[in-house]
Amino acid sequence: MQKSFKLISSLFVAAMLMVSAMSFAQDLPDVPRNQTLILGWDLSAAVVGVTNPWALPGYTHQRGNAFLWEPLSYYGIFKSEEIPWLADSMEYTSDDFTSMEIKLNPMAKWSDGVPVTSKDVVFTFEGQMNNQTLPYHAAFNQYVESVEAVDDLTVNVTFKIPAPRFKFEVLTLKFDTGIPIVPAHALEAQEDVNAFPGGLDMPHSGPYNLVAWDLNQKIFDLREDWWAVEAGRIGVPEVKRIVMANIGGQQMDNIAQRIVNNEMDAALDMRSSVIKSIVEQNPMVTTHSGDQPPYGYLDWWPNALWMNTQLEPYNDQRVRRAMSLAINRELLDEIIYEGAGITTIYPFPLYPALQEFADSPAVKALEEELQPGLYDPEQSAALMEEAGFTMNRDGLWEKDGETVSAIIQGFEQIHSDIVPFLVEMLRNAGFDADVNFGADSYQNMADGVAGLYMFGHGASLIDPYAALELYHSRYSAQIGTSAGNNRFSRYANPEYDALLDEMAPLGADNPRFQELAAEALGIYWKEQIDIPIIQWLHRIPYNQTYWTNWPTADNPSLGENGAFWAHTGMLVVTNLKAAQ
Amino acid sequence: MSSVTLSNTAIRQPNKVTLFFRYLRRNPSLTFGLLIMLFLVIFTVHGLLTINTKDAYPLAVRPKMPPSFQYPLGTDFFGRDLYAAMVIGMWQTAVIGVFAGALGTIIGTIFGFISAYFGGFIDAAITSICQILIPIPAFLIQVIIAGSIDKRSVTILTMAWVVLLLAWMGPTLVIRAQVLSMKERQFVSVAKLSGMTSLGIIFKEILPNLLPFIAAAFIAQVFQAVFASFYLAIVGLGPVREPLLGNTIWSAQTQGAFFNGWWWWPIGPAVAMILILGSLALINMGMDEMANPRIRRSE
Amino acid sequence: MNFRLLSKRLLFLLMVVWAASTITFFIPRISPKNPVRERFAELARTGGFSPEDLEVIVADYSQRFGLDKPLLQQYGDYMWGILRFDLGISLNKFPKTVMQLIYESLPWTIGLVFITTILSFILGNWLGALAAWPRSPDWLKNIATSFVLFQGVPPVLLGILLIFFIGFKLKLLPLGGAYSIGTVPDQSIGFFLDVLRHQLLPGIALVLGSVGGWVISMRGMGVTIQGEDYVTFAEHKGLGPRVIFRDYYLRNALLPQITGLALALGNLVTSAIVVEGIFALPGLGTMLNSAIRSNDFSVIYGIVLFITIGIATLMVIVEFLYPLLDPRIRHQ
Amino acid sequence: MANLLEFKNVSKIYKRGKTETVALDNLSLTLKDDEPTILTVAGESGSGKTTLAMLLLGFIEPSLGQIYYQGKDISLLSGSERMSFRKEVQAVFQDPFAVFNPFYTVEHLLEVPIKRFKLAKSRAETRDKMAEALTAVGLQPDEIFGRFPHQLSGGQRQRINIARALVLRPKILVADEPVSMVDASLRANILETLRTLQRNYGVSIVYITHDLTTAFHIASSIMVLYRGSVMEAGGVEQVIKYPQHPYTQLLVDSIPWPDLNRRWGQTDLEPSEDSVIGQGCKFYARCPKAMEVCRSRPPLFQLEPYQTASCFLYQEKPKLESEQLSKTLPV
Repeated sequence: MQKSFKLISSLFVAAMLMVSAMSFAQDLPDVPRNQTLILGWDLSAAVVGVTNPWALPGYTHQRGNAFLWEPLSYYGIFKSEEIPWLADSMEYTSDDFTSMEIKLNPMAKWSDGVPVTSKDVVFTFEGQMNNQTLPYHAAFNQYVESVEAVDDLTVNVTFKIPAPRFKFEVLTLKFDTGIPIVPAHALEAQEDVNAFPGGLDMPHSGPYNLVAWDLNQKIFDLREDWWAVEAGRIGVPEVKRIVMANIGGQQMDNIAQRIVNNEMDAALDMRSSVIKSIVEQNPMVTTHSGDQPPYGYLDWWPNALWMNTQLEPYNDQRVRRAMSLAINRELLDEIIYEGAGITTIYPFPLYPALQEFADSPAVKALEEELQPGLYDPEQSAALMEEAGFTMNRDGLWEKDGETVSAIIQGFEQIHSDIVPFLVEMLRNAGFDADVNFGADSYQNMADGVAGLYMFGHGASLIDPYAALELYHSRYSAQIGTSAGNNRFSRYANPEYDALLDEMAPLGADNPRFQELAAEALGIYWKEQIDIPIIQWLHRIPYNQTYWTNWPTADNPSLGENGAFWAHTGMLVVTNLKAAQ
Repeated sequence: MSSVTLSNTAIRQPNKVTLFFRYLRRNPSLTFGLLIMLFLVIFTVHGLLTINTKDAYPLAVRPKMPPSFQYPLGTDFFGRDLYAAMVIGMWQTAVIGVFAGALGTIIGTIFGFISAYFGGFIDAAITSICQILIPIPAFLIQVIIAGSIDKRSVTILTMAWVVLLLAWMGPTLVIRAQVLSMKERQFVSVAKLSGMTSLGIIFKEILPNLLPFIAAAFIAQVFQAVFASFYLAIVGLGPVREPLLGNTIWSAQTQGAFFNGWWWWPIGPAVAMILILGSLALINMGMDEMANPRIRRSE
Repeated sequence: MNFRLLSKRLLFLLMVVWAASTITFFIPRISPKNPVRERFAELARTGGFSPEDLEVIVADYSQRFGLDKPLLQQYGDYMWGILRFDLGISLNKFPKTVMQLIYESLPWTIGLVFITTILSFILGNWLGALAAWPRSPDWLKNIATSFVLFQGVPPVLLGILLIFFIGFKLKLLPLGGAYSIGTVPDQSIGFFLDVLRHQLLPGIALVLGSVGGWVISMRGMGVTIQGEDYVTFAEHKGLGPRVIFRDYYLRNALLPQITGLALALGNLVTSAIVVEGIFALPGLGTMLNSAIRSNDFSVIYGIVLFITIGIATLMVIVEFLYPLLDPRIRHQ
Repeated sequence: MANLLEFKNVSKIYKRGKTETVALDNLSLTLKDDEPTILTVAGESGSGKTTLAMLLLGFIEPSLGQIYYQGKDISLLSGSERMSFRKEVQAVFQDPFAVFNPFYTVEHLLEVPIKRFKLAKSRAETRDKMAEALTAVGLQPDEIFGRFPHQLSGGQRQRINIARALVLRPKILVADEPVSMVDASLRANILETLRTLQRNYGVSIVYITHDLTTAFHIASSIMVLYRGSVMEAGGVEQVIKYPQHPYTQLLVDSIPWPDLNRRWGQTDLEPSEDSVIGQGCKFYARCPKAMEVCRSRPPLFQLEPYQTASCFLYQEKPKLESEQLSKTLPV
């Protein structure tokens, strides 16, 4: 037996040597716990060592890279304010939104000391225009005529067509959209910018350096020479070190337990069933809404039951409407969300500006008339009969011997609480519903091979255009080709297109824009292009044992959303105050 | 003369049922395993006759209720009666286990016989295929297969098929080895002399003697199949809506059942899973003793 | 050592690799999915690709990954790559190669799986031997036998319970992770113990779940050995029960068990894949799990293949080690 | 006078890799239809006697030569001919336990041939036939029916075994060491049963044994095999009382005769120096009387009308073609 113990210990030592021989080559300074921020996030699904924003498809801003990269501007959604960053200003220079002038902050510089200049902005923009792998290639291609560096700090952009939303949608970082500025001098040297991982040493403008990583954690240390402090954009960050710890694969249940045990200062957003217990079990943990429901803030991602309107029987408005009538939103609010009004009838999140739009008399009148949130099984059944369906012996609607294939494609991690209810509601109304949480569910949505998907509408933030534009017929691609970004309806309606085309060049404060938007929303409801179900809430637990000043309803900070993994995560982290 | 016959009858062995019970007394693990299995069968059959199938699916009853007289195992977050869910889940788990186990054993037995009886090239081919496939972890291949199937059509039976695909090599090798040793036994030669055909010898002479081995292989296969179905459910590759035991345990976990104090949610299906697998393991051990006369002797 | 046998075994190894890689290559290609499109479609969730662009990009990357070539040529390239230990590039984690990913996660899996296999081997065989040993007291036999029931407890389930009760309620051991958050890995004893502490709960879950199998087979083996003449002879020689147990009984019964070691490793890997996830251990299992969930096909094939080769190699090694342990067997 | 069974220059060679083992070497043998006899095939293990039995039963095919049954090559029998060959050439094996399928009660052994060869029309008739056969071998049917093999004694089992052969009314019975695993007290009984079979039912018996005493008691002729070749053959009295071949002498000398004056194992057998010889006498290596000439293969020499030996000690005697071997075997 002694022999075997020797064997075990030597094996163990061998394994240990392999572990430590990894990327922790250099010694790191000790940073005390009260200056360290610990964030729980899934690293297992990410390329943890990739820092180059153009390394695609491996790069993501969500696993801490947002601490490295900065935009021209951020947007504070809860204050409806632009937060100028690398750019001091970014203004349209013509009334028809066809040209723009960008003025950079003269203090801005990369981590290797090289200043951030208009050359970098031009490089970033032209890269997007020429490199089709980059995610905003399509937008640049559609709108941008040319980019020109006037001097070191000034860039002029000329648009092909009026682009009133280009500044906000593309050049401003908020939530998960927008582009950061990349260092021309670092990327120019690369033969293939898409295959260059970046690594620890890539020059960047953000406040932290990635100093070490393995699959268990990523460590970011504060850079003492961050330009933004000197430039007066922000105070000296108190968080000296960020440790992003891997919770990939762990269940919500276990992650909640780790937060209650003070292992982490914050983690991913929780399902509503769990967040309440976390707050109850550890009084130091708070949320966006403190210890009160709904425990979270409104994300930009209202979830709908998308339908592929090119596919039988979802091409029939009556079937779509019948399905909507089968959904009991009140019951969902009551069972899943403890009575908090989370369900929605809108395809966009009700942020201040959008709430205003929703409350406008024109929209209110439409809502009264069309009753988009109505639950009425009898009316649903009547519509199905009208559409030529008959109830079969299993209590399911049937036409030509086929039941309605209503398998909801969804994501287990975020939909495991609500989709089972939707399935059952649809089944109770006679639709042959089931659920697919498989790894293929997203492709089924994107390719349009399935009829029904549960997914978000990340689009509109300050005006309804982006959300309504999702249903423009230019995305009504043939089934089997990718529908692209959140455009799964494949809906086509010339009348609707005309409204949207007219809206496109108009600013949101134009009254005609508001009028057209209400009309388009009316078509959306009447045609039941999809079935809006719930607002999306981020219920992020914030542990105040070591860190306070989290962005909450009472403390909106710069107005950024509270997700440390979003593009604005850097603002969340740099505004934290040490509790001890 | 008649008295002699009488006394002979008297010393004759008691009937098979009595023998079986006597044997059980000497083999506690088999007895214990069979008792648990019997209990599970009665529980499931009784349940299937009394529950309303609809109660095993969401929105059927008031959610999040602890066990009570009305809901003996409580209800879950989704408003499923956990008793009904467990009954249906055990039934579905049994279907997968028995289907995959039985087919795997049958295929294995057939291949084992073919391989051992005909020998030569066929034998070499079958055994090397088995030996090559065995080091490939079945679960990983099942994951690949299950991931490649269009999940819109995944049902309990598809899941059973997926489990089955790599479940036949074990029995094949076991049965082959046994047939090879049986084939050399003299009663096979005698049967040949008595005019039996090859098929007759396989089915009437060799097969009956392999029954304990086949039964043991079957039990082992069912065990593997139940386990595999559980794991596939956990990695999200099963029929999600169905209240399979694995699905119920997993959905409890994703909704934070323990953490939220809904302890009754995962406990029922977990205990059921443990009882099913545990009883199979015990029966397997008991079968081992039955098939291995040397172990039997020592009891 | 015999070269013919060696080459035979190497051929076997090659056949296993061939079979595993062929299965992993062809099965996913039967389904109509295009992994590249899936990956980009998913990426498009946060970005702004237009549908037309997406198709162009998909075509471009399909070419980069060689997916536009005829199937047989792809198969040939794939096989040639395997021979050069090149398992391809990860789709999800581009530009990382699959081998890099495996190298990053392998140590954690080796640490966990090897140690638990060996621990459960020792514990299971010890208990199995005691269960069969006629002189061991009844209570000991019963305890040993009751471990068989643990076979019915899936390690994942056990893991969940251990996390909740030992980790969360009693706060005795960490709830997850490979080492304490924020620790910088080095080669100190402190770090070593920290890792050990984190491996304890998943280790227990895996050991308890797999120990029963060894108990069953060892018990069977032990009873068989008891009937052997040399054991009886040793008893008649008047050797003490301890000596007989250790030198005659355990040693002889243990030998055949060793052949099962490599295969048991395969079963344990299955459990480990799921258990690693529960405990957020960044090993091969977690890597595989995330690959499954993100349709990262090349990583899935790569890991499956890697594990298979590992197990097959171990089987061959065990076969060659066997005669060293058992003097009765000599390869001719 | 038709030949019931004829071996014509039969050899059986087993190949394993590059090594060839000659299990039976050019044997010719004839059994006559109308002269039921008991022929002993004697020899130590590896002498080829079991191979001979397997060939005879048609379980294996000869590598060289042919085996004829009632004038027909048994490898070319038609369906019905095969059935009658199967029925008429039977065997009793050595291990009286192994022949029983442990799954069934003992009557299964008798039932199967009756059914397969359609010897009875009804269940009752089947049972009668079984009872008759059991009685014929001296068993009480009532004591036997419904028992499992392990519940019977070795002698009982072996007699059931013989009864099985009897049911079929075979013409040839291969008895492969039928008494070697039976208690000594029962041996005589079983041998007697065999002899009765031969006399009363006209069955030719090929009695395979390594034990010359039992052979002496029941057989009329004997054939001594060594490593696949015939060493000596002839009338059983002649060969055992006056063995001529050194190997036979060795065998006979090893018999523990119940005669106190006779020393047991007297002959000293020192192996000669050349232990391997390819073409020569197979016994050369162990033969105390080995000569230079023995390096070539000795033919059979006719010593007496009913005795022949394959040994150069008798090279002045007339040669006997191997095909003529049966002539020296008395009926």
